[in-house]
Amino acid sequence: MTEVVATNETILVVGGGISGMTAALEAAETGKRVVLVEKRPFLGGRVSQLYKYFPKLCHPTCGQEINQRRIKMNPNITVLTMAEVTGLEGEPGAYTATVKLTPRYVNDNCTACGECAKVVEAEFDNEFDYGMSKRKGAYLPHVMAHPMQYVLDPRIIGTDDAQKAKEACKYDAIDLDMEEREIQFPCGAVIWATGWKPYDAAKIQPYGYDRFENVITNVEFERMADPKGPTGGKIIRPSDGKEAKNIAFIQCAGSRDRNHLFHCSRICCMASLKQTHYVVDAYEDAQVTIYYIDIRAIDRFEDFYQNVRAMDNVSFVKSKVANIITDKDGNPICRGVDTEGYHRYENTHDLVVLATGMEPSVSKSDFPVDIVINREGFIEPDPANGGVFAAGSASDALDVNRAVQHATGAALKAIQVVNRVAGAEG
Amino acid sequence: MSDEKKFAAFICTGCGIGDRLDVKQLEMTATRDGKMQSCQTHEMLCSKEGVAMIQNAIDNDGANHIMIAACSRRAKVEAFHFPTVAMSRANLREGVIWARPEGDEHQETTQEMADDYIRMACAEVRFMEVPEPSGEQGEVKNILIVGGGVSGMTAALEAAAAGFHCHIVEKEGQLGGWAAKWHKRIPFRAAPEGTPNSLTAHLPEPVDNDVAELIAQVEANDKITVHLNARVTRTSGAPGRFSADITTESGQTVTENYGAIIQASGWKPFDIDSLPEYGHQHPDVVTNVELEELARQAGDGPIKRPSDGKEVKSVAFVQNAGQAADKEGYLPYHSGIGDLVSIKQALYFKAQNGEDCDTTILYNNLRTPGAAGEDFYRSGQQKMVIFTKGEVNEVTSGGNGATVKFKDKILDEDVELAVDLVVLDIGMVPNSGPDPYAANESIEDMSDEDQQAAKEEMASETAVTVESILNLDYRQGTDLPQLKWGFTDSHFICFPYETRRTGIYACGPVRRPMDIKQAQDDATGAAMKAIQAAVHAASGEAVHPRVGDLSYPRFRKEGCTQCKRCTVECPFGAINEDEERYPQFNESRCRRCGTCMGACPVRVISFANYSIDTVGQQLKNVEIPDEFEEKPRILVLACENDAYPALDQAAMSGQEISPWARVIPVRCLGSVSLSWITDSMNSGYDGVIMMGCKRGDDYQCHFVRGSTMAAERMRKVGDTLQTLNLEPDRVVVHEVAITDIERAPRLIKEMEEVIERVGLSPFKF
Amino acid sequence: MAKYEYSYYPGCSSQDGASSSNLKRSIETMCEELDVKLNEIPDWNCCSASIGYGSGGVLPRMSLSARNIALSEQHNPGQDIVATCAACWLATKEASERFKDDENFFQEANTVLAEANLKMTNQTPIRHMCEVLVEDIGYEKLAEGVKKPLEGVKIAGYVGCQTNRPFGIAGESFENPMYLDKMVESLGGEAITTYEKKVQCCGGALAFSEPEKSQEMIKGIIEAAYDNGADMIATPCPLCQANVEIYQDQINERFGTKFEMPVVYYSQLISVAYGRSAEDAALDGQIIKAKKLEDIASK
Amino acid sequence: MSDMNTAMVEKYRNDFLKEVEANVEEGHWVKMCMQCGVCSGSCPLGPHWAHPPQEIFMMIRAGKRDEVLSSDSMWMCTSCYNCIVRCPRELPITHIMHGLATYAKRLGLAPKNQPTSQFSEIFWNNMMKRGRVNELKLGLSLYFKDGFSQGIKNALANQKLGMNMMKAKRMSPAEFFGGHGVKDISGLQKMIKKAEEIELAKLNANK
Repeated sequence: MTEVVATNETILVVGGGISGMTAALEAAETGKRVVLVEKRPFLGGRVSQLYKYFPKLCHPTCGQEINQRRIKMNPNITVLTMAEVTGLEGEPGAYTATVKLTPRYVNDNCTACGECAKVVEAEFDNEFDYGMSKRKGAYLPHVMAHPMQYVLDPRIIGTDDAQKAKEACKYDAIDLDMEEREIQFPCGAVIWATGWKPYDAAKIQPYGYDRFENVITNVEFERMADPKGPTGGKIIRPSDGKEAKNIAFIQCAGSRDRNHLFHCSRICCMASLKQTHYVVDAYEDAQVTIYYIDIRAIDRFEDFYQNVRAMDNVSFVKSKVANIITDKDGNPICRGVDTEGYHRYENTHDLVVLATGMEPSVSKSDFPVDIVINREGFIEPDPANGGVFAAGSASDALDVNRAVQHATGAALKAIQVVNRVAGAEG
Repeated sequence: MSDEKKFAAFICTGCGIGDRLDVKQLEMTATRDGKMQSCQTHEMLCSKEGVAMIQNAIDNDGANHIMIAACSRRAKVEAFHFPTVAMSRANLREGVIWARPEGDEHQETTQEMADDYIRMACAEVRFMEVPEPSGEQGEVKNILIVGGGVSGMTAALEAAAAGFHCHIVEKEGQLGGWAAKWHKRIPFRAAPEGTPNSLTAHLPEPVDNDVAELIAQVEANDKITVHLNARVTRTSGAPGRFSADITTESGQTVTENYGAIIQASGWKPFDIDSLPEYGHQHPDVVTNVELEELARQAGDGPIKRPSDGKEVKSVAFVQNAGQAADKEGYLPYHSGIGDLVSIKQALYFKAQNGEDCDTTILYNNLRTPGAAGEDFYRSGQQKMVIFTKGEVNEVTSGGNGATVKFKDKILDEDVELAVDLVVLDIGMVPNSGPDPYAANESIEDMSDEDQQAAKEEMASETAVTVESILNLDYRQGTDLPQLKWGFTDSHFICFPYETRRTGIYACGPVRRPMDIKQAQDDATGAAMKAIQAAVHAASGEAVHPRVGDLSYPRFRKEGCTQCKRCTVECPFGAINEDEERYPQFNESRCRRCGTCMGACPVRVISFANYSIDTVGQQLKNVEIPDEFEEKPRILVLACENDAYPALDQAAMSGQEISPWARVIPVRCLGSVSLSWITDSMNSGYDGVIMMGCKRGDDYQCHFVRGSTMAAERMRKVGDTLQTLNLEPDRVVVHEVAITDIERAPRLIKEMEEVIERVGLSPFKF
Repeated sequence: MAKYEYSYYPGCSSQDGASSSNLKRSIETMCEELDVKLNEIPDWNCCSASIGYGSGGVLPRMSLSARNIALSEQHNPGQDIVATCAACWLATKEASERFKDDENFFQEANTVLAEANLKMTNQTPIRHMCEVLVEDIGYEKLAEGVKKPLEGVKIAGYVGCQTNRPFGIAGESFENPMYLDKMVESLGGEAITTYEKKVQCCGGALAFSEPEKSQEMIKGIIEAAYDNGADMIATPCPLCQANVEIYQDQINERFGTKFEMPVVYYSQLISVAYGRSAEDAALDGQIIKAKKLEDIASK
Repeated sequence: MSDMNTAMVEKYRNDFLKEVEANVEEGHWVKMCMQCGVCSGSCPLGPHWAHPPQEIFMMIRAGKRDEVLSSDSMWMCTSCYNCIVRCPRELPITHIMHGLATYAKRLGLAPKNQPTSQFSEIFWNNMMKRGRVNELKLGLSLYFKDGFSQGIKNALANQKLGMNMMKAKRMSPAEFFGGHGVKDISGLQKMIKKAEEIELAKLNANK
């Protein structure tokens, strides 16, 4: 297990998504020591599960590759995966962090050769594909994962599978005796980059995500479009594998809604416009309907919206869909009223994609330290937060570009604190 | 380090390499063909023991050039980290055994592949040197900030708080920019934790303008020097040694050195007078910028209409006036914050003119994003601001007040609304200097004569209309290149501070339209990057994306023909020409992509660890079987950031890669020298594939134009092939994304088919 | 002493000779079996349901509920008010919530009550009988007392509107409440959990004033039950029961359908499953006989 | 209150919105509507509304006083509460619709012969007589609301239904003579009178 060498001049970055990686890298590349703590077994966060970015329609893995290379090459950064910050005490310039390390059951000897996965039989829902595919009980989270090391699912520990995996490993990389442990180390400033999670679509009961197979979320759709995803990049309906050509996007699914999230999640409009490209690129005879309250293509993204709007096979309906029902063939039917001039509709689609919003992934009660948040649970910049600075989507619903911008600024805020420590000590 | 090169090879036999390949043969290849002075194997080279073995060879045997044959150069980077020596890596795992099926029938070709990769890596390292910093720059903890608005001031305060000195250059007579003129500002924060959803809940309201406080902080900060009524009249040098002339209106000039530069030159309001349908010519039709002035003049009292001074009792806000439309004379984008501004201003009226002042906002798509935005929308509604989706056709006036003609999209009817005052939500236009590439890019498709004419016309136009902000004395123009519509934003989503002029970062509304909150966040990020650029320049390291790279371009002066291709093609405008018209590389401006190397027709440009030879010798050291063996050879030059990882991942996910392919990662396709192509053709390769990033408007090349340059250069390769009597199909350039895991191997397969069709190369000797 | 005791608000339609008198009869049987004692609020009055608004303003309407609350406080102190009619429950609960939210309004209501020498503190929880079953008794307990499981009876649980919205039962979803299905399963019956019209409006009071429009919706409710293979529809709401059951003749005439779908109350299901007679379960109150239940009752 | 009817209402001014706030149950919420249309799409009788709720809210804000108050739309509300639970802005739409109906009827602007409006009135009067609803009389009043001959026709049309109900003991002819009621009917009636007085006083104060 990685040794953590840290002092009061060290910056702790909590969360290894794109914001956390950025903050860690910007600080480390300016010569600061950084400990980067990530809960999942790999870095990259939600961005690694995206197929393309708006508005360029380029691939997030491209930037991921660069960032991972930067991390691999930078000796200033210590990465702890499967780790969670459970305690933070002290004051700016002199904190003590407590980090819980969950066993991976695989050590740094792992060469990612994959022999363990071949022999393990147990299969589980693949969280990387939001449960739309299965993975083995010994698995590489995804093909770009960093660290490039396998993980043993705790559910196989104590079973024959675990033993088989251990025996298959030629490099003594599997350690079934690993236990959860807690470590403590000092740090001078903390960057809180715990990001977001998709709002639980099952809670949006009128849309029947929990009842209808052909109602999925935008994050699931993103996996579906990815050639490395559960359907090999084919846009099909979960119920019967039929090509999904007539697709509805429902905006503000959970956002701008007192029943769910008060806030506007900012990115969902652009995400649906982007995903519309996936559909029209996949099928010549595609039909896309976007149901919206306001299309929030912010500032320079307006032309991206106008381009989609100009497509013959895409229609926009200013309406929050009232509810979804299904017909005998499992086709979802969106019901509602086009508010521009009051036209009722009952439109049958092959597939409905809910543009579910973003909520902070850490709730107030789970913060190890007092922190100022707003009604939505996002961290507000406040002097009361001391040497703890939010970065990225922990501070608001942000797109990747804005999140990275914000994280870069957060790195400087943390550097200012540790520079004061260095000044005082030096 | 001693001058003598001492070569050592290390071969890993783990991960199946030892099972699948004849390791003895590999060792022999390394020592005999690869001329390595020693060769050691280890069953797990990345283990502590394996790494110790290598370290021992370096420390005790004096090995200073090492070749590691194991997994991909992308794997086990932390383990194989030997910064003091030159190192090459032969990719036997992802590149060979994982890319090829098992079985006797494949054994021969698989072993050949592995042997070739060993030869290639040995050849590469033989021609490599350990890069060392040039020492051309020192540590300069001084930052130049152009623009004294909120963005510039924030950048200065944040950089100062990290220990850097800052000079702010402001063209006006006072700090603060537009924001200082606002009556109040949009709230930054959403409703606090615990706020109930009730009609009377306290939601965010317009906040008192606090720019004056910011100005006071700047003025009180002893690390910040402010130059008012001043402009930057000349900027030269490079990160770590920028020199700028700051000239005041009175003509006095001071010159100072800077480590890095921040351009926070802000924005200007769109000229709505150019669109008479909005009726701005009438006194009671004002822009949202002008309304701020009216509101300030009123103090906390009622806002009066300009025509006759009557207290305003009804206001209509026309959203997106002249914005977000594909119409002649309109801005194709919108400010993104106009709806928040109008809510703020409607609330001025509710507060100052009384609750019975009616305010109607005619929006298109109401854009109040995020948590604070949506709460502010609710806040406006609570105070009875009326919102409707309306398409405004015309604003007219008969003198006092004005009438808005619009279509109410909800009620589906045409309306004429008479009000005391109409406020136009106008767009934000970036305050950029002239785009160094504007002329070239838009006229690329024209004929040569038209191009010349267009260039001249544009030159004369830009000369009168756009003033330079930075006055860079760069070979490629005076200012930062622009992305779209005059904004000097980064092209990359993951890297918002990517800049095409190293060490110079834009922030605030010159990048994209934004409000005070965003501008302050952005300025903080830009300050971070500026500080980092200064730090990197001091240590001689490259900045993003090849962070930490100490190599830099050098050239053999005696061979240089002064053709200027390098100075013209450098995507970062790094290269100037000196008085004798030789290239001046300014390495801290350089991003180490090698485009200059690829551009140079006489092959005089090189990097310590990346040169014509480090690649050229690799391809020459591949064994080319004679034609009777019927084993073609396909050279693949793959961009190390996208295509190479795609091939790696293809192997990892079980895809086969052609046994005829020999893949060489390159920094960028822009660095590919034509000589490599002709050399490979002459050596008997049957095909060459270049895999680079997407080009065009949505280019994905991290060195901006490298991929484009390669494609352009290769267009001319056809002629060369023809003189050699070779089919042009033998050399292709593909755009390959990192996600092309299935496609990348398929492209190689397609080349196999081409070779099958046109036959093997006649140049096999 | 009974295990559970509540202040009972039966409502106008449950009275003898009124349209859901069978609800009250079966509720009483069910409560006997479950050891629930119901103390009727003395001299209770109409809640004005959801249709009184044409003539009654907010305060007059809510005052009606205030009187019932006040009477309950006075005569059945400390007992939760339990209603069996959706409209009664909704109107009373809504009034109670409104009094809580708006102190001024609460004072006004007490001023009004003073006219009849009454006053209320408005501390009494207003509950639906289904909440009592789900929260106080529980499905497990409910299953324990079953003597004659409703084996093989396919039941479409029709929750309707006002038992479900805006308050709902036991935190269940407004769109897909499951408690009726769970009750049916506890009783050994076969719940049609996919019954898609379970929360479809039957027209409510508009069944009287807008019969054509309402009957179209009722038709959908019955049709879906047939499509799902239901033997009968079960509901907690007296107005739903009446609207869905009694107009089937007229619907058949209007639309050429051949509906003959029994519509029963959950309380009838429980009474039968607990071994009581068809009469005790008030099955004689059915216009369309619930044959399968009668058969079980007579076994 | 007839002077209210002649009030001059300008377009997109807050006059009518304020009038609604002051006089209509839960009227304060109208301004919070964000025109998403969920209420309109959720209404089971939606197809029969000339102006669905969200449009009515927009009309109120646009100052379309007469069109709103004389509309029969609000009378289409079945009180199913779908709109309330789905509204992303928590507008108590059912109540606002009831409130608008009440207000329109008070002002005499509600459409004449609107069946639900008439039924509502009949219901209230029926209930106020004895404090509990007399279903038999309620049914009969409804049948005969448009005169004797229409009433006979209606009664005949529903004859079978009535017989069925009687057979099932769910309708009693005895109800015609007296029937159920509260004992303290005078107390109840005094209460309602008081409530009406308080409400009217408030409305007059708003004028």
